[in-house]
Amino acid sequence: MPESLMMGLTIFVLAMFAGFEVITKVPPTLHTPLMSGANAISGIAIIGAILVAGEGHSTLNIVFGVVAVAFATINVVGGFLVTDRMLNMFKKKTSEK
Amino acid sequence: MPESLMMGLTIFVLAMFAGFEVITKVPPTLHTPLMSGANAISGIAIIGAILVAGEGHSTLNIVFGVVAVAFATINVVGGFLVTDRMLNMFKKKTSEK
Amino acid sequence: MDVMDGLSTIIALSYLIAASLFIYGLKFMSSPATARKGNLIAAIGMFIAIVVTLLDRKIIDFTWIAVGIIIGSLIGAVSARKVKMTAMPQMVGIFNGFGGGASALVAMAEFLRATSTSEGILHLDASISIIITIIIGAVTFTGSFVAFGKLEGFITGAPVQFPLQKVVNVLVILGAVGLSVYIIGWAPSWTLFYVVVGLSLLYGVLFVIPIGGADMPVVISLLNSFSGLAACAAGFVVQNNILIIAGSLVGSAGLILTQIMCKAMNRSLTNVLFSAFGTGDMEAGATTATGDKVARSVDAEEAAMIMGYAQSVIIVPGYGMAAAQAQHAVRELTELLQSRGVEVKFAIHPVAGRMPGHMNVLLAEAQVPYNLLYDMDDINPEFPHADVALVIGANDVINPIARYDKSSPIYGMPILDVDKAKHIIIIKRSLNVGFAGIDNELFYDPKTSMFFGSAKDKVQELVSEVKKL
Amino acid sequence: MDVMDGLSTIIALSYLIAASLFIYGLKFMSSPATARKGNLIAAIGMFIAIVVTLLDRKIIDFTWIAVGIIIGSLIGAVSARKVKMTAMPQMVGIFNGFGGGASALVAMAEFLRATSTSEGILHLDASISIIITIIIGAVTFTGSFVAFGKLEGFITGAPVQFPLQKVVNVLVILGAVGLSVYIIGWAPSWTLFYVVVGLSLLYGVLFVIPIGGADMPVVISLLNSFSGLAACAAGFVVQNNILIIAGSLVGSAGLILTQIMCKAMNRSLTNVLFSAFGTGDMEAGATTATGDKVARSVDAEEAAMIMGYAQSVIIVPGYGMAAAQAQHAVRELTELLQSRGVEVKFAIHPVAGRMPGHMNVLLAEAQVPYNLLYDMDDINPEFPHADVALVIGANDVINPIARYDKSSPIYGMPILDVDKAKHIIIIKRSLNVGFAGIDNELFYDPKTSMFFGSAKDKVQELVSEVKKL
Ligand SMILES: NC(=O)c1ccc[n+]([C@@H]2O[C@H](COP(=O)([O-])OP(=O)(O)OC[C@H]3O[C@@H](n4cnc5c(N)ncnc54)[C@H](OP(=O)(O)O)[C@@H]3O)[C@@H](O)[C@H]2O)c1
Ligand SMILES: NC(=O)c1ccc[n+]([C@@H]2O[C@H](COP(=O)([O-])OP(=O)(O)OC[C@H]3O[C@@H](n4cnc5c(N)ncnc54)[C@H](OP(=O)(O)O)[C@@H]3O)[C@@H](O)[C@H]2O)c1
Repeated sequence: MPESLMMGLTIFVLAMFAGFEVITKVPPTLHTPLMSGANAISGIAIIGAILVAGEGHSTLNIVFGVVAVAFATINVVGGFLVTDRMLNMFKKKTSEK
Repeated sequence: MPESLMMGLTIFVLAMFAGFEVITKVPPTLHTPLMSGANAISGIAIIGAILVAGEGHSTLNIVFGVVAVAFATINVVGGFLVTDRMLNMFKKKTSEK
Repeated sequence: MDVMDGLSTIIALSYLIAASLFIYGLKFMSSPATARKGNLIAAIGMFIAIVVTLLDRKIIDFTWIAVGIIIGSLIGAVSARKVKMTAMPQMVGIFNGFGGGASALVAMAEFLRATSTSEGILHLDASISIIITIIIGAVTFTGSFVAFGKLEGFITGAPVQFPLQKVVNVLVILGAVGLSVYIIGWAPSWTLFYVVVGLSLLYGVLFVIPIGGADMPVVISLLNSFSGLAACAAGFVVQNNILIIAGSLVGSAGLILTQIMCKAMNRSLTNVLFSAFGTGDMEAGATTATGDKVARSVDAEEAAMIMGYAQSVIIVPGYGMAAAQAQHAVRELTELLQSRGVEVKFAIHPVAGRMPGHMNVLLAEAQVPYNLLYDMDDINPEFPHADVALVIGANDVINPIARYDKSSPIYGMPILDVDKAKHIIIIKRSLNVGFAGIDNELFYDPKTSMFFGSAKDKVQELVSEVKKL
Repeated sequence: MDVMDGLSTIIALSYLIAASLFIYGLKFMSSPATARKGNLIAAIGMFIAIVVTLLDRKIIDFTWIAVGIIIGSLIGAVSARKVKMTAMPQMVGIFNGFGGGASALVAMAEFLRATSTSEGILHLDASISIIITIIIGAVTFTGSFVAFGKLEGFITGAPVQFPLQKVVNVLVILGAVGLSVYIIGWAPSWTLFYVVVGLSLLYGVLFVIPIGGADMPVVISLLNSFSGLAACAAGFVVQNNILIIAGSLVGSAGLILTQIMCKAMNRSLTNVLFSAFGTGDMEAGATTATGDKVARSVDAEEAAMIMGYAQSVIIVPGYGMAAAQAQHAVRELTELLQSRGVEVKFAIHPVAGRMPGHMNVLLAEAQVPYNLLYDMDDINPEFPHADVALVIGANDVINPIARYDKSSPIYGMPILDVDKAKHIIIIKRSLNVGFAGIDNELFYDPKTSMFFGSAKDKVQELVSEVKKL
């Protein structure tokens, strides 16, 4: 097995543990914002997409890359904004009372 | 920075997060066993010690290695046994009532 | 020992910081007071990750990157701003689909590059990661679109079924996997590769259409988990830890939420996915109560009287409140009752509505203070002491049949103990069934008064009647 | 791309499994019902890690490994079996010291190997890791021995102070760090290297001796964290992930526990470490209460009467119960009272005794059911309803001065609301002070009856008197 794969696996396992532990602490009230916040984070594929679009190996590659960047950006920008909108409603509550 | 160091750092950060999350969930009742259980795990240095003692690069190295193995083993064996002894007392309670 | 140069070190360290910010962001999400900050922290993490990626020296042209980012930002920002709060599940669903699609495209580009530059030779682990990313990503992509369509009503919410459906589904996914093995092991052919992509996209559709519209939230949460796993797999493809870490976080978040929803409905995931259960609310109400059972109905005046002179009222919101957008009226009613000295609490069932935390989001939107909101376990002991339980468009989550009838589809689902309250007032349009499609004996309980009509109108009527008291 | 062969792959995967087992083990530790299993799971993880390490082809001779393991196992097993439950803190402390010592030795061996094989050339990151491991490991080693000595009474429990102490301490650690920088940057000399080791060992002693015996549990927990960090640093030295992961877990566990203890005592870590606060219980009791305040004392018969006819008794155990080993007698008393229909609960203050969870361990040893044990926050609201609060060798944790006197060393420490109970019976040997060295007004409260004597005797007397009722 390539060492890099082993490292990736190790990181994967640890991140899964950290994720599980952190997320089981989120109360039901916040499950919808959590879902959409996590969703925004899954747009991290944008990192890969940027490299693909920027390295410009071939036209097809660039096409894949641009579409991937656009898709991932929708996910990231839309996801964080929508989550913020939802949570903003929660927040008004705290300051009000 | 060597890549291996970077990987090590990444793993360190993730493991710290996982550790913090898992351990903040342990109730005060179990803090003493937790302390001693964690202590046993810190004997993991035995892995390094075994390699040092077994590779036999020089006499001094072997001396360091053997002492390290013995020290780490005390920590591991003593730690897990003592924790088990403590927790055994807790367990009797559950089955009793 | 591979040593990274200064720039790569900075990039790698920044990625690690970004990953930590994601984890911190999720940690902050565990309290309503800090959740918004948590989201911001995660967004900052993402921003850092994107900016340092742009520093990468492998990038030779920024034009296309800019084009992609601008288009994506516009679409993302506009839709996030325009979407109505009730349409949240489908919005999350579709964003999700784009994320999965992006991961799949990255893997495709990587396959393209690898096969064209190194003369068709790909390392085994790289090609496995690529194929996994593509299959998961493509399924997420089309699956999310179908889920979106179902919830928006573009596609029927009812389970779409056809003969031999399960056989076809299995064949499609087996075909994709089989061809993948062939591609990886023997022939990295582009034609076959496209077939795999096509089959995966098809499977995404086939996977979601037989599931009822009402089960879509579970599906969306599962697809959310998938999009995380796709990003994670893409991380193995491009050998980037931050994709692996962020992807795993999302993957575990999605799995946990899916599990929580299934548990709260007392159904297994397999049951949700494969049993064509949710009939879609649009066509709910086939069974109307008949027979010798009689439901007593009240008018606004009487209902207002019962509540206005009560000492304590527990409001139980359900899907009907969401459907009728009655939350603002409910807030008004709450304030009015409170000003009369009535103690008002909300009982929030974990699966009331159609997504986890649905009621909380709506009530928060209407500015109901969240300290009035109680989880099921906390509020259940209080029902026996409550003068009135006001049920607004909830049905399954208060159905006592879940406690004893083993043959009922909701048997074993924990419910709100509404039946223990001294009076029960239920606002809904008819005696029709809810999501689970079963009759509710509570409607015929002598303590129950049915207050028929759409939730928003009825609550508004209550408000004006209580004012007159 | 570095590819690992089959054996290395198996070893690496096994390490990952072992690391996961450590995490699972700690997770299982979060409930008394599964904690023992958790410890077993962690032990299995360790076993797997050790076994696969023995497969490593770099090992050419197993003799010395076997010698080390056998000696270590014997010492470890025998001491684990022999130690008394009250001596737990020092036992954990000393095991800990061995762990830190092992890490330091591994790093030393690695330095030796590197300097002898590659002609004195060490990579920067390797040498930094080595030095960090050695410093942390050596401090842990000697620090733990001093802590052990203090608790066992070999070394005076009182803070050992001498002129210019802080200056000396700072010089020693700065010397170690400064020489390290020199070694890393300029001359990997063996002599200097030994000086660094020596200074670190010395610092471990200097660091712990000025701290009072009673603060040792905090120190031990901190050293526990250190031993984890040392193992973690050793992981960077030998480039082994499992050391990094396991070390970080222990490091974070130790930090969290240290923080919890400090918080429960309402003192900062800096205050614990640098202010020579704990005077050591051995010499406690310099101040005896005098003046116009009068404490009322009772005999066993009267105390038994008050308790035997009460409806509810809350028992507050403290260090005195541990010191007198009174827990078995307490269990007997509990059962006796319960058989008379008295409701008995235990109020457990987070820092009662001398280590976190000290009371829980002792009461568990005596087989007191743990559902009778209540945390401070849960039991405090119940004191006003309790007929009797029976305090057994506790003092600081019930001292009301913590609530209002800003000049008191325990000001702000949350306390048990014993003063709210209808009657208070306090078992201790005198009116002497406790760990914090301050007088307790509760002894002179008209509601309070002092029942003087050593905890074990007095509780046994109570038992026989209650039997006679
Ligand atoms: N929350 C989740 O995550 C989630 C996910 C998937 C599935 N589910 C399922 O969804 C269900 C949720 O239970 P629930 O009690 O909230 O809802 P429900 O059982 O689906 O009942 C909703 C009721 O609201 C009434 N209604 C619909 N529109 C209305 C309107 N405009 N005004 C007034 N009433 C209206 C309907 O009766 P009328 O037609 O008579 O008005 C219906 O009986 C559970 O079965 C749960 O398993 C939840
Ligand atoms: N738990 C931890 O993790 C931890 C760590 C470090 C420090 N501490 C500190 O330790 C203190 C714990 O409070 P505490 O109330 O449990 O203990 P305490 O305040 O130290 O008081 C213990 C009392 O027990 C009495 N005692 C001693 N031996 C006895 C015996 N054989 N029989 C009967 N009584 C006996 C002593 O009075 P007589 O001499 O009159 O008998 C003493 O006043 C706190 O100040 C805390 O900050 C705790």
